[in-house]
Amino acid sequence: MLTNEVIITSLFIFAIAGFLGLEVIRRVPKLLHTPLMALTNALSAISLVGSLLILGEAHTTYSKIMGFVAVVAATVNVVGGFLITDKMLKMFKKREPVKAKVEVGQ
Amino acid sequence: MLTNEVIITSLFIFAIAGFLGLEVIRRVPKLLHTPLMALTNALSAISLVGSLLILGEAHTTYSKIMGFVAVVAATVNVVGGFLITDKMLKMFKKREPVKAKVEVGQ
Amino acid sequence: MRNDLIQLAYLVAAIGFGLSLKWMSSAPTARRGIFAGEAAFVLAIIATLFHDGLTGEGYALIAAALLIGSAIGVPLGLKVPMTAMPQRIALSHSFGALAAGLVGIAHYYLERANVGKFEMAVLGFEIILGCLVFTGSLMAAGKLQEILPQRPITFKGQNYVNFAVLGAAAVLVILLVLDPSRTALIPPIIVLSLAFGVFLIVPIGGADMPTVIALLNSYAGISAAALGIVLDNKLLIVAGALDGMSGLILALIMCRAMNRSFRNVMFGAFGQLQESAPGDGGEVGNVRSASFDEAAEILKASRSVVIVPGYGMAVAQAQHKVREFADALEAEGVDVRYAIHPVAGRMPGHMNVLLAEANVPYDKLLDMDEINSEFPQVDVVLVLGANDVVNPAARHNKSSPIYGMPILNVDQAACVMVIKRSMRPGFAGIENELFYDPKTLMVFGDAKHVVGELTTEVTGQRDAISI
Amino acid sequence: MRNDLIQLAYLVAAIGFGLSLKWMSSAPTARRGIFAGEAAFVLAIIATLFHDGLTGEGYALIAAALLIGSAIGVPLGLKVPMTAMPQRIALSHSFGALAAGLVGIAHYYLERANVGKFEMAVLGFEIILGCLVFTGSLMAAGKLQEILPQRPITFKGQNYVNFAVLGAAAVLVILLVLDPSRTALIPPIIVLSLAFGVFLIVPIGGADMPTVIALLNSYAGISAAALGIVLDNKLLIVAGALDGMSGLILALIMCRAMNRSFRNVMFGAFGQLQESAPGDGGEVGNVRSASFDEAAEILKASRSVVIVPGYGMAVAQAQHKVREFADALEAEGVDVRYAIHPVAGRMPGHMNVLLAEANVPYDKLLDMDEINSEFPQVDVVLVLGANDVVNPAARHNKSSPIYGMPILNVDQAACVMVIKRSMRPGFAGIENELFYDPKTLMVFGDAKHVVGELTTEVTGQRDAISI
Ligand SMILES: NC(=O)c1ccc[n+]([C@@H]2O[C@H](COP(=O)([O-])OP(=O)(O)OC[C@H]3O[C@@H](n4cnc5c(N)ncnc54)[C@H](OP(=O)(O)O)[C@@H]3O)[C@@H](O)[C@H]2O)c1
Ligand SMILES: NC(=O)c1ccc[n+]([C@@H]2O[C@H](COP(=O)([O-])OP(=O)(O)OC[C@H]3O[C@@H](n4cnc5c(N)ncnc54)[C@H](OP(=O)(O)O)[C@@H]3O)[C@@H](O)[C@H]2O)c1
Repeated sequence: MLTNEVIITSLFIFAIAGFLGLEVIRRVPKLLHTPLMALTNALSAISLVGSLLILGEAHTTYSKIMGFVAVVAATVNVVGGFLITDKMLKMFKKREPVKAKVEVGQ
Repeated sequence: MLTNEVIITSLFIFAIAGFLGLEVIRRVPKLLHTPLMALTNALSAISLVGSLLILGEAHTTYSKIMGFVAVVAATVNVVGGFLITDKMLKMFKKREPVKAKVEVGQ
Repeated sequence: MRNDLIQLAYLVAAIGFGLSLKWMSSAPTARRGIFAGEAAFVLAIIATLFHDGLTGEGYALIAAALLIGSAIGVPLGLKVPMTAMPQRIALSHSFGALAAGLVGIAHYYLERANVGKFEMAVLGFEIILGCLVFTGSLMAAGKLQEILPQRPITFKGQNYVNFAVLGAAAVLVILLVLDPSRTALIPPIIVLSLAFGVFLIVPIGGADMPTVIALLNSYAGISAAALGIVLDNKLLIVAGALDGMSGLILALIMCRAMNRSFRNVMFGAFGQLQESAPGDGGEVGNVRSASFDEAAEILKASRSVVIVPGYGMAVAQAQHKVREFADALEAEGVDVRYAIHPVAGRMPGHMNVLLAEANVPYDKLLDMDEINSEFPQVDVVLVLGANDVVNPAARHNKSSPIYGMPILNVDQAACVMVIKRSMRPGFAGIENELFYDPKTLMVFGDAKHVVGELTTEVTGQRDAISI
Repeated sequence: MRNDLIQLAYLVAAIGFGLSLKWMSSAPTARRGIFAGEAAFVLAIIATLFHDGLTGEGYALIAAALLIGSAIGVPLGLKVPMTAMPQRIALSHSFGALAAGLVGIAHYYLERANVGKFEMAVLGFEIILGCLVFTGSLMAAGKLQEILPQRPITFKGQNYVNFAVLGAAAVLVILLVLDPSRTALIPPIIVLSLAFGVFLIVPIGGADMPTVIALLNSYAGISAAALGIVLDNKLLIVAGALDGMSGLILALIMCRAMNRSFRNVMFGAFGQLQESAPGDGGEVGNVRSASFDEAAEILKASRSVVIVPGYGMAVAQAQHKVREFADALEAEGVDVRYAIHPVAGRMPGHMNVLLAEANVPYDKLLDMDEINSEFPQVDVVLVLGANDVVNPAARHNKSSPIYGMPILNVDQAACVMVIKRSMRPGFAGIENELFYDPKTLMVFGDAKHVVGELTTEVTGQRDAISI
């Protein structure tokens, strides 16, 4: 059971990280929005960390089954997501470094 | 005594907040660097929060003296700092809203 | 001590995720961003494997699951044509959401004995989100892949039904919060949430799917963060928060660029066949159309050409042909540039990715804001499978569904050439008066085919001259 | 429960500080930024007062201390001329650092019985930082106010002495970490740190103080964050981290704009009288100088004038006169703009603040990058108490201490007029060949006086004509 203090600490981290996300994402130019979607798709598979724990602790048969499916699914997401992003971005690198056209997104 | 867990949580918050600071401050245009210095000067007096606790708990004579000086000093910093910033920025507001000339600092 | 090191590794990984997104803010650093993200992910996985309490059996299962997952993930990621990106992202997304939902459910079953009230509320929220993103993403992928009908399916009172389903799930979660031992409530919560994910997407048109995917991405991030709160895992919280923000901002940007509200996207059933929309039968009315050699002649004779690609170019996969065609024109001394509307195609940056795939240098791709003032100086605008993004009705027709959306002012150029297959409307399902403009020439046909023919005409004519 | 609410209030305050800095990124939102910062501070104070364990006596003492602090802080903040900003900031800073140091010390004495090793290390670090920022800021304020000698004071082996002092303090902290009950070590740590703060600033020239203040600000932030770790107070950590980053970035920006390294600023003893620097005696050599009426005539006859303000304008407090003068010229139909070098004056944005004080609208203030390409089209550049920032040696003289610093290319204008009191050099202590350029006219005198005279000439002549 979580103490209130732990929960509030979590909220602190959530709030500051969300703020950071806002600031960072706002600067991504339109040019890169599709790769960004692919990248964050890969990052959203971070629940893999939780899945690994559930599966690794192998408490009950149920938890093993659910953990197994979860790890497989999350791995598909992270592997697929990064490969898609990588593939997309490779295309942006073909030319000699042209002037970095960074416009402030919105 | 702090547990390792609490310390690592603190480091987490420090790192994410520092990252946020980096992203936010980088966008401040040169025009506003002096007011920014004044503002962060005021914010750095946040140790007032710690001073208030030391003084308010009034444990020993020593702690009372140190806490008293600390609260006075921190209050000078925060009050002075905000007034200076405010005074500076008032000057930037005299005109009708001209086109927001936000250049990315460096 | 070991746990401390794991936590420090998570800290490094969290910073890595932040840097990864930060480096996405410019093309030259974007690949570095991916590497940072990948490295952070690997670090997070390795650190997790060092946790106390993992059993030998557990490690064996983990190894098997990671292998199977990679075996599915690699082809999913590698063998994907650029045009199928949106649905692949949606599909990959549904997998991640499935994992998030399952972890939440498993955690409940394992810990239900000592779960606090707030914890239970967060956990319930997390399970609902995970399940609805799972089915929602599957539906979105199905619509985009055209396995499911693209058109929004609506019926009267639909929104009420949807909210009733979501409301029922929420009520059950509240009952669980009041007494976390009510295990029997979990299955109905799951079913209701899965159903809600389906119902949510049913009334949304296939073309609105990218916005929906961004939004589902945001939900997935928030569910990861919620999971992090429940598991007291700070890395999950940070990654989830970054992700949640990212999806939200992208969805907002897309909505704003289309001049529509969130509500309209989610509940507006946009993209339905509009009863009153004329000209969607494909009959060719009062328009001037040109043959391939006429069009090629005009293009060759001009000094500056601006190509406006749209969804049609993506459908026809014409980007490589376009590149060849532009090369041919440039060999004739014509200045060729591209005007990219922010919502051209079906994803933000869709055209950029496709043209980059075809090696068009990205300094030739001009944003709407950059190019719009220059159209009066342009000789020929070549509208290639674009429709709504050049529809002048957005400027003046208050009753048009796209009224207020900023468009490319191609009608200010000396001549406009439109390549599409018919007179059928685009995503918004509305007539485009640009096609009836006296200075517009229609060149009918599939984008890839037409551009190929034009290239032959341009280079062929040059050969003829050089004989 | 009460503690939870306090923590939630801290969370809101932390977000407030973040927003405060975020809103400083554009002039229209900057004041909102201040309000956010103030509101967050008030919230933090109020929440702190609700902590368990505060006694009645404690509240009385707090009330008294807050009152006294405000009574000192208000005049410090309000009665300050714009030119004295840097030293006021430094002074205010030293107070904050004093508080941080004292809290750390008091916490040690109260908790020494059960302080962990890591905690002790952080605490020792915090005390060192607090003390050195305290004396360092006082020294910086003294140098800027010219109570202390502005020139850097150096002696052989100085850096070794300084590091020995710091090293000794660090060793004592390590001893404390090994056994936190060694109370006797605290006073020497304090004394050594205070001494180090003094020694650190002694060899730095008065004009480098702004960079030093930014750096000290960064240290103060880090010490607040360290205090937050020790007290397990997340608000302190967030505010300290934001502050630490801010100071660091500002110091880096200043260094970069001067084309110098951190090391050079801290240990380079910059601004010493250079032996070889000629022409610092004030003798007027091979230069053309002009009288006020000659200068006014030229200015009036020109179509476009660019004013380049520098430190001299700040010293002379000439900004209001400059505004009047510009108004007078504009009444004559002359186009007047201002070119702001990033390190003109003695603080980043120094000139912006002064000219804003005199109501010059900020869209008339042009950045170096904006104006530099335009100088060839400018009729007259009026260099007003600036020197180094227009010194062409930075472009071509590799041996010059300012070589490589980007400068305003005023020598490309048709005519350059320089207002200063003598031929003495500026901050960098070097000769300026611009003054010997045939197209340069020197107008000697105090900036405020000269500009006042020029205004009279300009308006006076107009009166004469209108008679
Ligand atoms: N980019 C985003 O993020 C995003 C997200 C959601 C929604 N949207 C919406 O999507 C729309 C995008 O506008 P758009 O101008 O790019 O596309 P559009 O308005 O959907 O028009 C595409 C046109 O391409 C033609 N086409 C289809 N297949 C073709 C082929 N094989 N060869 C040649 N032409 C073909 C179609 O006409 P024919 O059938 O006659 O050939 C159609 O009129 C906007 O309304 C926008 O709001 C965009
Ligand atoms: N802005 C920052 O953040 C910052 C920070 C640290 C260092 N710095 C350094 O400061 C320098 C700034 O350059 P700058 O061109 O603004 O100033 P400067 O090079 O220091 O020159 C100022 C000139 O103003 C003249 N002056 C002084 N009092 C005057 C008065 N009452 N009336 C008229 N003239 C007067 C002086 O000549 P007379 O004595 O002949 O009158 C002097 O040559 C740069 O070297 C920069 O690196 C700037």
